[in-house]
Amino acid sequence: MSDPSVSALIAEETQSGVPSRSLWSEAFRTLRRRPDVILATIVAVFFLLVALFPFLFTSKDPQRCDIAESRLPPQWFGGEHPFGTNAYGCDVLAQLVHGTRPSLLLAFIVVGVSVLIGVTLGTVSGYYLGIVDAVVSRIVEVFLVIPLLLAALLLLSLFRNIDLGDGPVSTIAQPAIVLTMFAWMGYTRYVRASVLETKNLDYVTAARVLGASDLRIMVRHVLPNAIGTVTALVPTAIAAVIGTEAVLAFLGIGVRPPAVSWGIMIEEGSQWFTGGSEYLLLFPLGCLMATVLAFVVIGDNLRDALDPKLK
Amino acid sequence: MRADVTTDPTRDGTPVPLLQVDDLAIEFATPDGVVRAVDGLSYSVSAGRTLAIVGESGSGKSVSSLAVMGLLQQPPARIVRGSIRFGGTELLSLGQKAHRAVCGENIAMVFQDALAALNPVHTVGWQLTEALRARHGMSRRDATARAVELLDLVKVPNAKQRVKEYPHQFSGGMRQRVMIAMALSMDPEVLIADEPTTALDVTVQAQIMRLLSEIQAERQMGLILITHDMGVVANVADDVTVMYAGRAVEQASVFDIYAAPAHPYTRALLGSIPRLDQKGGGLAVIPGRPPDPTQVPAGCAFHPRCAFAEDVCRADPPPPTVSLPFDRTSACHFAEEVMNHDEH
Amino acid sequence: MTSTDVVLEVRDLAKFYPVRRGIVLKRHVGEVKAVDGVSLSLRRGKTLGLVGESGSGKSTLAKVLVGIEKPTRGQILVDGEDVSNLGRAERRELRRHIQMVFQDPYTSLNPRMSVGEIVGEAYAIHPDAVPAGGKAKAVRELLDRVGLNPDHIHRYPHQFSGGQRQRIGIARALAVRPKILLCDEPVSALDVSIQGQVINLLEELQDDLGLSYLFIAHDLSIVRHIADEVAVMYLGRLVESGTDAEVYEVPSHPYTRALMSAVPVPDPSLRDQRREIVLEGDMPSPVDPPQGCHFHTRCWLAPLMESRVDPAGSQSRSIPTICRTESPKLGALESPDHLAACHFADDVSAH
Amino acid sequence: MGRYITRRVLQGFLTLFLVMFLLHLLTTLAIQLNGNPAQAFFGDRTPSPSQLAAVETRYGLDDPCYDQLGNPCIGPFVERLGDYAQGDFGESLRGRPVTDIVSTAAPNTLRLFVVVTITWLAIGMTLGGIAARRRGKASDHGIRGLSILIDALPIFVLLLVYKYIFSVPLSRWAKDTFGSDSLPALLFKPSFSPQHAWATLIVPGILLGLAGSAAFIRLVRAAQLETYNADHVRTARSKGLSERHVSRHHVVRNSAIPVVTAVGIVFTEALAGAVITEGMMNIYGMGGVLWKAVQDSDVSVVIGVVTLLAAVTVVVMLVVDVVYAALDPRIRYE
Amino acid sequence: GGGDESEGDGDATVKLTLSQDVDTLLPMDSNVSDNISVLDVVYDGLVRYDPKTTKPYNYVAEDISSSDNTVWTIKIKDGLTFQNDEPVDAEAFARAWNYAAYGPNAMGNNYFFERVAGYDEMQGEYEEDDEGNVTVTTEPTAKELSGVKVVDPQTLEVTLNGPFAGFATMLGYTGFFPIAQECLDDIEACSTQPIGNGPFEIEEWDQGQSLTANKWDDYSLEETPDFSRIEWTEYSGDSDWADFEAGDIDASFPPPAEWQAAVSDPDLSSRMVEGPGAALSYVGFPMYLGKPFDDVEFRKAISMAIDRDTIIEKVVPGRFVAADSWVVPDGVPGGVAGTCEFCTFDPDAAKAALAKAGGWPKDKKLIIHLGEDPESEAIFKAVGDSIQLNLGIPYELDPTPDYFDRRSARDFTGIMRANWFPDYPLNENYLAPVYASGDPKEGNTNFGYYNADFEALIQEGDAAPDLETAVTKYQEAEKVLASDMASAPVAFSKNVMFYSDRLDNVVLDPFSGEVKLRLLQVN
Ligand SMILES: Nc1ncnc2c1ncn2[C@@H]1O[C@H](COP(=O)(O)OP(=O)(O)OP(=O)(O)O)[C@@H](O)[C@H]1O
Ligand SMILES: Nc1ncnc2c1ncn2[C@@H]1O[C@H](COP(=O)(O)OP(=O)(O)OP(=O)(O)O)[C@@H](O)[C@H]1O
Ligand SMILES: [Mg+2]
Ligand SMILES: [Mg+2]
Repeated sequence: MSDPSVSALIAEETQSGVPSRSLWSEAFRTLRRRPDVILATIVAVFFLLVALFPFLFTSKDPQRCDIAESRLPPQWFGGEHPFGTNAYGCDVLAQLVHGTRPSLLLAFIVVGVSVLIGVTLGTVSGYYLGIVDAVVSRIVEVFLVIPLLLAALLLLSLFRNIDLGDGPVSTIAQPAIVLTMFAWMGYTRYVRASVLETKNLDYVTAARVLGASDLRIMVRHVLPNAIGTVTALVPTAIAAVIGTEAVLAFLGIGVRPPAVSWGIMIEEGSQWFTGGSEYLLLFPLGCLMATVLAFVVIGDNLRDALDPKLK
Repeated sequence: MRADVTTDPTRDGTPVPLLQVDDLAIEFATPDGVVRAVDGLSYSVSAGRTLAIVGESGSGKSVSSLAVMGLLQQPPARIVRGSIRFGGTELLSLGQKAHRAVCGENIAMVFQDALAALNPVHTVGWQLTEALRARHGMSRRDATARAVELLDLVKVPNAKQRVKEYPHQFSGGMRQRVMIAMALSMDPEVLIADEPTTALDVTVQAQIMRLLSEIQAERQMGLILITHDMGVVANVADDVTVMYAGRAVEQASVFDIYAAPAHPYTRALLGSIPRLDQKGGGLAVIPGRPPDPTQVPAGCAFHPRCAFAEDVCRADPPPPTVSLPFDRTSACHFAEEVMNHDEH
Repeated sequence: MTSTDVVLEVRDLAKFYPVRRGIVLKRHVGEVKAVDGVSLSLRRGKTLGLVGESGSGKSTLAKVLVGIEKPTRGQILVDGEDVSNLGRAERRELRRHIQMVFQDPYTSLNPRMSVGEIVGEAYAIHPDAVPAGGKAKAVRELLDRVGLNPDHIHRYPHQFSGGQRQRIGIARALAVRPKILLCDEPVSALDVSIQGQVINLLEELQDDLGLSYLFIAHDLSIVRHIADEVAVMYLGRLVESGTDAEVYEVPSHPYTRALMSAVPVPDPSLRDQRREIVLEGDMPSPVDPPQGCHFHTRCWLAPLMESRVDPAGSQSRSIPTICRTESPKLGALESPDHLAACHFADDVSAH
Repeated sequence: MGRYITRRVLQGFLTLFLVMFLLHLLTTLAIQLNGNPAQAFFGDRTPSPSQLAAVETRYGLDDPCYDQLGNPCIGPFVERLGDYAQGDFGESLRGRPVTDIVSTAAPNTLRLFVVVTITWLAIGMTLGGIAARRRGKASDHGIRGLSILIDALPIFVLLLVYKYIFSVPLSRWAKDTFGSDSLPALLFKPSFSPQHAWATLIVPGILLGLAGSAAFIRLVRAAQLETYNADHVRTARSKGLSERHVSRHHVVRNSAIPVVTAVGIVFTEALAGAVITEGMMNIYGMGGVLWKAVQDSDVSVVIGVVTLLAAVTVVVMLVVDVVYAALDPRIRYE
Repeated sequence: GGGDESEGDGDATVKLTLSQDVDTLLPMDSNVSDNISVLDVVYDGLVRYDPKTTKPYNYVAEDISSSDNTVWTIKIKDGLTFQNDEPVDAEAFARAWNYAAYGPNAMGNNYFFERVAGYDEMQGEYEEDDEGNVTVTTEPTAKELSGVKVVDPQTLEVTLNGPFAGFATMLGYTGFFPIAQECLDDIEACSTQPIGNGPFEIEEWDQGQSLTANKWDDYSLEETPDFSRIEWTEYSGDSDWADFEAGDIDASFPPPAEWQAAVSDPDLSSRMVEGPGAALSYVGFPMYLGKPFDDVEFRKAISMAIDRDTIIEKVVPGRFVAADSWVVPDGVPGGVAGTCEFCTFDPDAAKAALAKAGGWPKDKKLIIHLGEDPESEAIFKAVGDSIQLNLGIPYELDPTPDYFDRRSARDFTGIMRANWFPDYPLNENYLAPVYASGDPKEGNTNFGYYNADFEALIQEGDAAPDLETAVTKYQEAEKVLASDMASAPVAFSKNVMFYSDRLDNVVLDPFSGEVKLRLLQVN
C-alpha cells in the first residue's frame, strides 16, 4: 500500500494491488504454473521442431525404400533403422519425422482457414441478423447435413485432374480443402451466438453513440470477445484434424503415398498390426496421440484460463 | 430431522437466540492467494426479531450466510474456525449432509437473483413443494394444493393458474414472492433473505419488504436481512450488524446505530446516503475503495479510508469488539470518540 | 423559458418496437410502445432527472436521443435545430454533442481494450475532434479530469473498481466535448459509499464544463440530490414534470406520490410516522397498455375519487369512468412548469 | 410451439432443396470435368461407343449439358425433382432402383446409429457426470485423459483390434459355450449378419459410439459443471435435499439441453465413421453404398442417398429442437 | 444359419463369400469372377472345362464341329430343360446370343460376339468427338446375329466372320449360356432371380448382403454336388477372414498381414489349396508419348529394376507369383514360362539399359497410373520403390477411379499398372485383345503399341486349321512382344483358398480362383 494518508484524501487511489496485466498475459501466467501444460507445450514444441527441421532428427530419406529390408523390427538407437522398417523397407523413423510436417501443416491450414471463414460469417450474421443471418444459417445447415466423406470424394474427383505440383502444401491441398469446407460451421455458430450476446452490451452501445461504423464495432468490440474463446478451441481442433487425417488416409482420400503423413503410416501400420509388426502402428499412433493429447491439454487449460466466469 | 429447539422466551423476556454464529472465519483458496472472506464474525438472531447485516459489496455477507446454510463449496472455501449453532445443535460438526438437512427443515434462504435461483425447467408449483414431496413424501395432489396455498400466502394473484407456470413467465417481483413462498414451505424458524429486493424497483421493493415483515410478525420467525440499503434497514430491522472486509465492525440496535454510529465506517456510510427529504450540498463520500480481499491492510482494515485513523490503527489489529452501553459493540480503537463525534 | 436556454427539446417523441410473428414471413402483430408521446426540454447547464419504474421507457428514450434508435414519431431539437432533418454528416457531427454514461460499469467497458484505447476511441472515430497536443495527451487529461491516475492509461477495465470504471465511462463520453450527457442510471450498480464519488464528480463537471444532464434513475433520492428539474415516466408516458422542489414537495400525480412514499427513509425513528402507499401488482405490458389513463389499473387514488364523482357507487371502490376511458393530458398546475397528467391532479396532494 | 415446429419443417425442406441442388451441381461438374460415368458400367472393359451411348441414354446422362463445362444442367435437375415428387428416385447405373438400394441399406445404418447414439449418451452421461461431480479429483482427470485418448484413437484401429484380436476367440468361445445361434455368439460375430441385424450390430455400434463419445464426455462434463454452479442448484440444496435428488432433478435435466443439441450436430459426422465401420464389419449400409456410388459417379444413387441422409439429419435436428423445447420451457412458450 | 450341425449327406449347406460388387446374375452381363462362380452352378454351358487342364469338353452340347473353323455346327443334348420347364434348345442359345450382341442392350459380354457374322449390323454407327462424347448417327440395322441359325431345336449353326480355331473353347463362358424366354420377357427380374438350367436354383438374393441357392431337384445331367444348399455372404473387401476363423464361413483366404500366421499354423495350412491363377499384372508404357517410353531399352530397364519375387513375398504373400511371360504358364494352352528375358531382377543391367536409353530427365517424376485398388496400390508402390532405388527415378502414384476412361483417352503421362484377366483359356486371349489393333499409325489404344509381325502372326493363328497350330502361331506372336518388351509383366495371380474342416475335394477354378462347387464335398 502506498501512503495511506495520501490515498485517503484523493478519491482516486493509486492502489498497487492489481498489477497491470491484460487478459492474455494473465492467462499465460496461470498456465505457466501448471505442470501438465508445461509438459504439453514441450511435446507440442518438439513436434513443431520436427515439422520445421526434419533433417535434424533423421538423415535418412523416407522415400528410399528397399523392399529387401521389409519389416525389420526396431533396432533402437545405434542401429541402422532405429524404429525398424515398414512393409516396403522404408525407414520408419525417417517417415515419422518427415510425416510430421504434412500432418501438422494440414491441421494448421484447415483450422486457420476455417476459423477465418467461421468468424467472418458468424460475425456478419450475428451482427446484421435478418436476411444475412437467414442465408448464413441455411448455408451452415446445408454443410452440416452433407456428409463429409461424400464431399471429400466428390471434390477429389473434381480436382483430380488438376496438377498441384508437389510442394509441401500441394500434397495436402485436397484433404485441406475438404476438411476446411466441413470445419467452419462450428465456429460460425459459436461466433454468432457470442456476437448476439455481445452486440447488445453497453460498451457496444457506447461505441455506437460515439458514431463508430459497423465495421469498427464488429472488429474492435464484437469480435475480440468471441475470438478469445475461439482461440481456445483451436488447439483441440488441431488435434481433431490430425486424427481425421488418419481416417481420410484410411479411406484413401487423404495425403497420397509416396508422400508420407502420420495418417498414412497409421493406416499402413494397422494392416500389419496383427501380423506381428505392431510397431508399425504403435509408433505413428503414439506420435498422433502425444500430439493430440498435448494440443487438447493446452486448449482445455487455455479455455479455462481465458474464461472470466471461472475466475 | 427437526432440531430440538426451545423458542420460549426466558423469564426476563429476552428471547433465547435461535441461531447463533460465533467467531466464524472463512477462507477461499484462489490462484491469487488466500482470500479471508469472513473473519471472526459473530451474531445471533432470536424468534420474532430481524437482524440486518449491511456492508459493501464483497464484505462477506453472502459467504457467511451460505456457511450457515451449509452451502459453501468446500473447496475452494474453508471454514477456518467458529461455530454456528441452531438451537442447541452445533451445525458445523454435523457434516455437510446433516447440516443441510437441519437447515432444510429449520432455516430457509431467499436469494437475490430470483430468476437465476429458480430452476427454469420446472414449474413454479413443482419447485414450491419439492422439499415437501422429496423429504416428507407428500402426495402430488396435496403438494399442488399446498403450492396454491403458498402462492396465496405471498399474494400472488390467480395462484391456481400460476402454479402451473414456469419462472420465466413471472415478473421480477412475482418471482421474488415465489422465492419467499418456497422458503416458507417448510415452516422455517429462521429466514435468511440475501438482498431480496436489490434488483427490484422501489415500488416492488416496498411490496416485498412489507410482505416479509407481515409474514415474519405472523410466524414469529427470526429474520436475517442482508442488504446494503440503509433505508431498508432503518425501516424493518431490530438489530444491525455492519460488516467491513469480512468483519462485523459494529453491532447495535437499529435506533442506536442511526442515532449515533460508533464506528467510523458506519458513520461514513450513513453520511453518504442521499436523502429524499434533503436537497443539495456535496454528498459525503468514503474515499478510496474496499480493500482487495487478498491484501487486507494490516491493522484495522478500514484505516486507509478512515478519517479518524491514527498510527495505532495502522499498526494494531482492531481491538476485540469494544463493548459500549446498550449492548452495542464496535471494532474501533476510538469507538467512544466516534460515537460522540458530532459532524454537523 | 427562452429558447436559447433550452439545449435539447423533445416534442411528442415516440418509439414503438414492432412485435412480429409468423412462420415464413413475419407479420406485424402489434407493437411495444416503449415511449409514447414524450415532450420535454433540457436547459443548458441544468440537470433533468427522469424517474420511473423498470420498463417505463427511460432507456429507450435515451437511446432515441443519442440516435442509436430511430424515433417512430416526434421531433428532437438540439439547440433549436431539428435533428431528424439533418443529413448524414451533420447527424454524425451532432452525435458528438450528445453522449451517454451507462448503468453497468462492468458491461459498459470493453474488457479487451485498455483504458487509453477506450477513452481514445472517440478520437479514432472522429479524427477532427482530436485537440491540439495529440490524442495521448488528450486522453491523459481526460483521465486526470475524472479523477483517475493518467498513468493507468495502459490498464484494463478489470483492474479497476466499479466507481473507477464509471469514471472511465464518463471520460469516454467527455472526449468529444459534448453539450449534453445522458446518464442512464450511472450509479445504481455502485455501492452507496461509492455513489457519492460519482455524483460529486458529475456535479463538478457540470459546473466546470457547463454540461447539461438528462439523469435517469430509479433512485428518487439521488435524483432529488442532483436534478434541477424532474420528470416522472410511467408506461412510456410522462406523468409529471416540474422543478425538483415542485415535484418532490407537491407531488401531483398519484404515481409520483406512490413512488416517493415507497422510498425508504434511512431513519428508524420515522418508521411508524410515514404513510406508505404500496402499489398493487406490476406495471402492465407496454404491448397492450390500458385504455384511458395508463395508471388507472394500479391507481390508489382513483377508487377514492369514484366515491366523489359517483357517490352512489361508493361501496364498489371502482375506478371512475373518466380514468378508464380518457387519457389525461399533461396539464399545468399552480406553476406553469409543473405539469401532471392526472384527471384528479388537484386532489392528489390533498390525500 | 406448433408454429415453431412448422417453421423448422419449412426450413428443413429448404435445406434439403439446397443440398440437392448443391449435389446436383457438384455431380454435374464432376461429369463435365471427368467424363462419362457410364464408363464405370463396363469396369475393366473398353466399351464400344454403341454400348456407351446406350447406357448414357438409359440413365439420362445423354443431355448435352453434361458436355458443356460450367452448364448447371437445370433441365435434368428439374426433371429429377419432378421424378422425386412422383416417388421415382431413379436407378443406379446397374439398373437397381435407388429405393431398393436404400431400403436394404438404410435400416442397417439406422440401427447402427441407434446403437451409436445410445452409446454416446450412456458413456457421455456416465463418465461426464462422474467427472463433473468429482471435479478436480483424480477420477475427473482420469476421465478427461481417457476422453482425449479416445479422441486420438482412429476408429479403424479400434475396429481392427477388436475384429482380429478379440472377436474371433470370443465368438468361438461363445459358440462352444452357448451354441452357435445364441445371442453371445451373435454379439461377438466378427461381421454383420443380415439375419440377426440387431445382435450383430451392437458391438460395431458400441465401438463406433465409443470413438465419438469423447466429445460427449467433455460436453456433458462442461454442461453439468456449469449447472452445478448455477444459482438454482444452490436453491435446491438450501432446501436440504439430498445430493442425489439435486443432481437428478436439477443438474442432469438442465444440462441435457446442450447435450441433446450436440446429438443432432454430430449425427452427420458419424457417417464417416459409419463408412469405415460398415466396411470393416461388412455391414451393407448407407455409408458403403454412398462410398461406392461416388467412386462410380453413380449420380442417381449419390443424390438419392444423400438426399435421404440429409432428410434424416434434418428430421433428427428437428426432433432435437423439439426435445430441446420439451426440455426447456423458455423455448416452449416462445 | 444352421450349417454347422452337419445334417446327413446331401443335406448340407456350404457357406461361401461373394464380393459386394456383384450386381447382376444375367449371364450375358456377368463377367467378374464372383458372378461367374455363382452362375457356374446355376447354368450349364455348351462346354465345361477340365479343372486341371482347362481343356473344354462337351456338356450341354452333344457335339461341336466345324470343317473350316468358320461355320460351326453345335448339336445340343435332348430333353434338357430350364428350371421353369422351358426346353434348353437351340432357340434358347440363339435368343441369349442375339440379346447379348445387340449393342443398345449394353450387355457386358457383348464383345464376345465380335467374331460372329452380323455383329456389326447390330451395333449401329456412332460418332465420337474429341472429348470422347458419343452421338448416335445410325441406329443398328439388325436385331439378330445373321451368323446364328437355328437349324432345328437341337442344332445350332454359327458362322464366324473368319476362321477361328478356338471358337469351341469360348463356348463354356458365361456369355454363351442359354436363356429362357421367360427370362427375356422380364430381364430385370431375371437379373436378380435367374432361371437357370444348372444344378442349383437361386432362392433369394438380398442384394448387397447375401445370396442363397438350393439344389434343383429335377436336374438331369451328371455334374451335381452332394450338398443341398449354398449360402453366399456378400463382403466388401477382404473382411471375411475373421469370419472364416470364427467358423462362420467355409472358405476364405487371409489378408497379407495374416498370411504368415495362416501358413505356419499346421492345422490351417493343412486345409489350404493353391493353384495357378490366370490374371496378369503388368506395367504398361505410354509408347504414344514417345521418348523415353517408346525406347525398348527404357522398358527393359524398368522391367529389370523390379524385384518381383521380394515384392510379392513381402507385400502380397501367397496371392501372386512373379511373372516372366505374357501368357500364364500353367493351365492355358500355349502358356510357357520364361518367355520374358528381361523379367529377372538385375539392377546393374537395368542401370545400363537406362543409360543406353538416354537416362531419365533429372527432377522429373515418373508417374505410375493405376486404379483405386488397395492391393495393386501396394504392389505398385513397391514397384515404384524398386525403380526409384535401382534406377534413381523418383516416382509418384496416381490412383484414379476412372482409370479405364483415362487410359483409353490416352490421358496418362507415365507408366501404368495394367491387368489382364482372360475370358477363355487360350494364349490368344492374352495377346490379341491387349496388343493387336490393326492400326499402324496410332497403335493400340491403351499403349500405342504396333508391330506388323505381331499382327500377322495373330491373324495366322486365327486362321489356322486346328487349335494346335493356332496355339503355336500365338506363341510366336508372344515372342515378338518379348523382343519389343511391349509391356513388363510383373505378377500372375495365384489362387489360394483355406477351407473349413467340413469341406473336402476343394478344387479351385484356375480362371476365377473360386472353389469349383460342382466338385466340392461336404461332410
Ligand atoms: N468462490 C469464491 N472464491 C474466491 N473468493 C470468493 C468466492 N466467493 C466469495 N469470495 C470472496 O469472498 C468475499 C465475500 O463475498 P460475498 O459474496 O460474501 O460478499 P457480499 O457481501 O455478499 O457482497 P454483495 O453485496 O456483492 O453480495 C469477496 O471478497 C469475494 O471475493
Ligand atoms: N429492442 C426492443 N425490442 C422490443 N421491446 C423493447 C426493446 N427495447 C426495450 N423494449 C421494451 O420497451 C419497454 C421500455 O424499456 P426501457 O429499457 O426503455 O425501460 P427502462 O425504463 O429503461 O427500464 P429499466 O429501469 O429496467 O432500465 C420495455 O417493456 C422493454 O421490454
Ligand atoms: Mg452477496
Ligand atoms: Mg433502462
